[in-house]
Amino acid sequence: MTAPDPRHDTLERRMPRADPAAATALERTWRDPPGIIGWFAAINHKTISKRFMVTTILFFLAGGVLALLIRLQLAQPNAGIIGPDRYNQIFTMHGSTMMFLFAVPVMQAVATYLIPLMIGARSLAFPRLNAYAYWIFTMGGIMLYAAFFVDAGPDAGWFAYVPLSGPQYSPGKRVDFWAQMITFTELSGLMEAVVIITTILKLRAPGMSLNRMPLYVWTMLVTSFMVLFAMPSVMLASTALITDRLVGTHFYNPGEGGDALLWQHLFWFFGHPEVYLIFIPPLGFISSIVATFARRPVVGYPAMVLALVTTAFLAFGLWVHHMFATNLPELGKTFFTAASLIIAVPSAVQIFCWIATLGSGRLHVKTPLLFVLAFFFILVLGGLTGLMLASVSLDTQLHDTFFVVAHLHYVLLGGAVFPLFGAFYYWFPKFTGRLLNERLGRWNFWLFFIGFNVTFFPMHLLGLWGMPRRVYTYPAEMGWGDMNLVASIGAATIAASVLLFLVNVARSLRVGAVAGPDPWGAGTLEWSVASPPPMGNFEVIPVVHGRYPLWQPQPEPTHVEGMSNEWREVLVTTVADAEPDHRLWMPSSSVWPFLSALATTVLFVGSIFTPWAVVWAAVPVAVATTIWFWPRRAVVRERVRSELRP
Amino acid sequence: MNALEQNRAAGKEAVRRGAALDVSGMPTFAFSTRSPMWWGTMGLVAIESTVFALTIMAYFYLRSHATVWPMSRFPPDLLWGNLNTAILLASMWPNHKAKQAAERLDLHGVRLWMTVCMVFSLAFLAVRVFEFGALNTRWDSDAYGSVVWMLLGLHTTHLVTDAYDSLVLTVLMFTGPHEGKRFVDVSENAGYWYFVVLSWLPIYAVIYWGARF
Amino acid sequence: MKASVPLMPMLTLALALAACEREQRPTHAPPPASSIGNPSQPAGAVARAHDRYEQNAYAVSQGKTWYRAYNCNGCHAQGGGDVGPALMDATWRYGADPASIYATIAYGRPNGMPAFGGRVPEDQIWQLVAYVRSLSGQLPSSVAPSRSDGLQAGKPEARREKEKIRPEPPSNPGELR
Amino acid sequence: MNAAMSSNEPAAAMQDALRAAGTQAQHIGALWNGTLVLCTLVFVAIVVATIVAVWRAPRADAATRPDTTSLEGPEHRIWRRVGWATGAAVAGLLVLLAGDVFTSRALARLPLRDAVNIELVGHQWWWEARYRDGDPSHEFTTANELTIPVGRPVIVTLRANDVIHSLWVPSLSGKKDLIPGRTATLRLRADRAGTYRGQCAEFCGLEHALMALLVHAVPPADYEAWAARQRQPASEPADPVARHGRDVFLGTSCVMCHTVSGTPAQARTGPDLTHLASRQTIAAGMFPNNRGYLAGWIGDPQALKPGVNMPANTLPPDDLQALLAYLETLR
Repeated sequence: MTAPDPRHDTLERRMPRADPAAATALERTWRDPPGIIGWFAAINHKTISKRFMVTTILFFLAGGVLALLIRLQLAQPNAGIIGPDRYNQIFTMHGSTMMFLFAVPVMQAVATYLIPLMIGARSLAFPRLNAYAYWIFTMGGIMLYAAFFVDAGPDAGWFAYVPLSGPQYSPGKRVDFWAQMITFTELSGLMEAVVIITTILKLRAPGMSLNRMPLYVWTMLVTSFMVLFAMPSVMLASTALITDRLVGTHFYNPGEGGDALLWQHLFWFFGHPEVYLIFIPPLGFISSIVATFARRPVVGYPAMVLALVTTAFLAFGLWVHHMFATNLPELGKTFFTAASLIIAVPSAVQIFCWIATLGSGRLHVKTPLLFVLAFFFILVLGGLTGLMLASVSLDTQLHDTFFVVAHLHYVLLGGAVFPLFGAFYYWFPKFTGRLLNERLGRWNFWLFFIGFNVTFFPMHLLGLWGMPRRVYTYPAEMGWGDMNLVASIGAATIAASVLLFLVNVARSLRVGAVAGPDPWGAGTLEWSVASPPPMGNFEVIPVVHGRYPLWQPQPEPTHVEGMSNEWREVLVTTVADAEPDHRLWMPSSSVWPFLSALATTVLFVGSIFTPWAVVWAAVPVAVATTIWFWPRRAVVRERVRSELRP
Repeated sequence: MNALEQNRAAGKEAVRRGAALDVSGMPTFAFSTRSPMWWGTMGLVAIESTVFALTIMAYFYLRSHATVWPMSRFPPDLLWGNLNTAILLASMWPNHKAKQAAERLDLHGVRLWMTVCMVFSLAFLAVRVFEFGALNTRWDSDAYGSVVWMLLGLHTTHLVTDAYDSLVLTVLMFTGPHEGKRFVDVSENAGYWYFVVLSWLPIYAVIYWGARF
Repeated sequence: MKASVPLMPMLTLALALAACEREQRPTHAPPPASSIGNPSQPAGAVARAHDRYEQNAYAVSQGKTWYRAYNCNGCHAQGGGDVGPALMDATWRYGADPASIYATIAYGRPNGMPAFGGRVPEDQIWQLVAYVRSLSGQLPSSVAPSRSDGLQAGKPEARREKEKIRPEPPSNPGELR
Repeated sequence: MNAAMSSNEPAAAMQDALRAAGTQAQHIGALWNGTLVLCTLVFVAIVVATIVAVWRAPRADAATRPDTTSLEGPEHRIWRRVGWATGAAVAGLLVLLAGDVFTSRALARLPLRDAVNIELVGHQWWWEARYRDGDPSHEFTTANELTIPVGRPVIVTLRANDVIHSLWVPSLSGKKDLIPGRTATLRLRADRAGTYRGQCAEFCGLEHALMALLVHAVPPADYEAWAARQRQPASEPADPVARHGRDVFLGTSCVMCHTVSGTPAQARTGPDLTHLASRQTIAAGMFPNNRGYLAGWIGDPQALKPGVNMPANTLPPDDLQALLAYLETLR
């Protein structure tokens, strides 16, 4: 336990605290009811977010085990460990789990915890909708894994190209479960995006104008706007696939006017922004971690924000680079080559700004910074292989080979999972009040870094030597055996490192060093409250005067007064300059979001078996959501007494 | 007039008291872009507009591949489509009155106009049933039939959900419990209704006229 | 409430087993027990046909593939009947149960139905039997094949109503159908 | 006649994008080398910059006072450096773009005079090839192995019969998808004689991994001889055992799916076996074409390629041996 840091008490004095009586009243108001029913009725953003994070990490571990099975089967040529049918299910489940059940949701889960704390708000804008989105996500994941355990797991790849995933070549319900899992996760993702956008734009603490928002909050705002316009594409595509399979529509039936490429266009119009949905939030993690551990603000705030916005727009313009091997016109493809190259510029700007920040700062080298530094090695390598894949002619050799498997893991793990681990090490003290062990952290990092490169760098060579993607085995005389063995050993190393992370978490929860409000001496608002934060986050809502409030002098006024402690009240502020606009009561904890999610699950799963499920299951959904909305007479009578009209 | 001026005009603003900003005098609900509900509704509108736009693009994508369009040779009959468009456009009038009444916090006005809106929603839901019959194609006849049914089906889902939302709100306006925030819900529901009506116009053009040119 | 507590896991287990059965890809077909051309089919074969093929979506869809590959549609069209009798209606001259249909395919019938016994392996004949029964809606919609790519020939098998089987007396052999 | 006659283990056919044996693969290989050099330089530059930045910066701890001078005034010196680095990045991207445009143009300019036309149809898990040169009498069909003349361009017309496949012979050219409902063409030319292996590169179901094809690039004279040979129907088996084998072929399930031109077997569900013995491999380029593998494959194909559409055949041993003898006469 480090000696209590003298500087902390100066921090305390500057951030005014409410008197203990008000603090306990606030805690009681924002706390969820106890007991089993209370557990299901919880809507506090931190409770839901912690469950969300744990659920997505469990899916990450499940996806990891599937990856180990894949590497086990591919370690040696002609291995008979896993048959083709089982293997197709395993690699499809690995891809679908990692992309839909882990990568995008975990970023939203972390965001729903951090954003209210970083912008000085006591809650998310629509807490019940946030709870509903979590339950829908979890039930979708459970449905997919239930299908997988009864041998009905999807087996057409994580992007399920038609006609293989169509009604004729995928008999049974396997692809239906996959398409319905898309409906679950996208519905959840879209709702979380609406919650995050509204929270960021309307609930910022007074004084936190747009140019004073932390860069992480900017990344989540940009990501959420991308979600609004990207995810509908895959929802339309998967709905069309389910109607093709169940009621006989012909969207993808070439014989009756449909087209196989319509699926690829719709899927990849979502697919490429999707990988940026996974990549942009970690840019926010890196900005936060680099600023704190370089002991100085990130270089070029406006340049960083503009780079985020540019990346978001360009991400919608390059989906056809996934379809360079099809018979689309060559000139069109060259346009997408150019678009795929240009999108490297905003990312380059951000990387250069971070390097400049590190160079001109004083470095406090701890595990979070190590994970971020790994980004500069792995993501940059992955980005450059991406530029190779951007060229049409090169892509005809590299597309759908193990070169692409290497590229996507370099950008996804290097660009998202490494910074995510860094973020866990950085914000774990804020979530739990205890620091993760530094020595275990270093072991975890180095094992992960070395294991990662040993696993995925050889795959570049395998791709060039002609090994295609998604093969359950390969002949011995192709000479791919050695590199595959090396990759499999690397995969085991990654597994060891993730196990070490779990050990570190389990150990630190019990005996980790007590963190206190600000163990890293960081600059943003979440470090001005206790760890773990009280249920209402801020005993008094702060007034913000700068980008790094804890690092800058705090002029008058310092905080907001006059908010009720008996009601869950938030201060709604204007969009641009966050000036106080009006007070708003947040809804009470309720079981109905959970029950509505249950009813929606019955509707979705039922509609796999009969189209009429959409009709008769809509009734319980309507009933549940109506009760969820319906105000309680007693509560309203209380609130009306202190109501002030605009 | 932005939120600040409105508050200042109404004498309800944050008052500086020493180092603190006292907001106890500020209103507890607000209309239009000042309310988070507006932003939530706009998020929903953005999502659904994207779904509609992509379905329309899929319509023209499939049409560009087809030798004969519509493949079943008969475009939809215009009668029910035109009638429904008229009803939908007309339904914007009671909606607008309900929105104004809500923003005047006039409970009686809201009850009246929301009831009128419900009558309109019954009308266009009924007509919509006939529209499906007049499409002259089945969803499983060919790609044309599939995409036309998907377009009409998606919009119908929005009609049904919006009609049900408005019904729940109307009933709540009669039975109570009443509080100021409910008027914001009426105002936002009207805003969403505008979207459902206005989004019908391009879909109407595509379904009924896309097959005639 | 208490009595139904053990019911729930039993129900989900039963559902899971049904799903398990329906979704398997039995790629390694068991070597056919009876030798080809054995006229009397043991009862066991019928039972085995029912659960191994008629509850497995992959087997029925393979049956659909053979229905086209072995040119059954040459005489029976897509089940509507042409030179050969219709297979999607309720009238069955030689019996509608799996064993009878197996015998029809394996040993042929008068008036033009060839014997495929020696030429089509037994496993594939059982798959054809399952598919032929799905033509008249006998199979549950979750197992029967849905639409196929290519030009549409009537409703997909999964969406056909189940016909009530009426045995049709064989017309006098002399009359040329 | 040519390498196809030997029935030993197929020489490890080349399937390697880095060892080009055709002009198309060569152009792409050149672009690959240039891109690799440029990207490696950029990668090393960024990693070195990061290491130097981290190495040079003084150390600190959580209590160190953060330096917020950058919040007061602009940092021109750092911004200029970032600007220059971004400029260099944009320049690098333009070079890559130029490289791609020139390579694409070179690929498009492959001279197509007197090209060999092959129509390749993708099936679930094997390739059907139809050689066409305009004169219908010259057409012939083969499967899973293409023989092409060295030095002459080849135009492969790609169609799919069921799901999306992708023809990829890395030593000769980039890949192209075979999409149901669409027709694509792939233009390539082999510049060196040899056997080049390709594989389906778009996931197409249970046996996507075992859907390979061989391309034999042979001198033009050998190609003409081979083509003439392929146009002949199957020869009449002289040996009585082979003739019995043919009766077994026509009597049991082989005739239901396979074609042997010159015999009543004309089904097109499975590959064309008229000249099976002239091929080096069986089961879509996966197993050597010798008596042992052929017997194992006919007996129980599911054991070698689970999920394949060929059924198991329980033939009495003498029928099986007769059938194998017959198949070996199908030169």
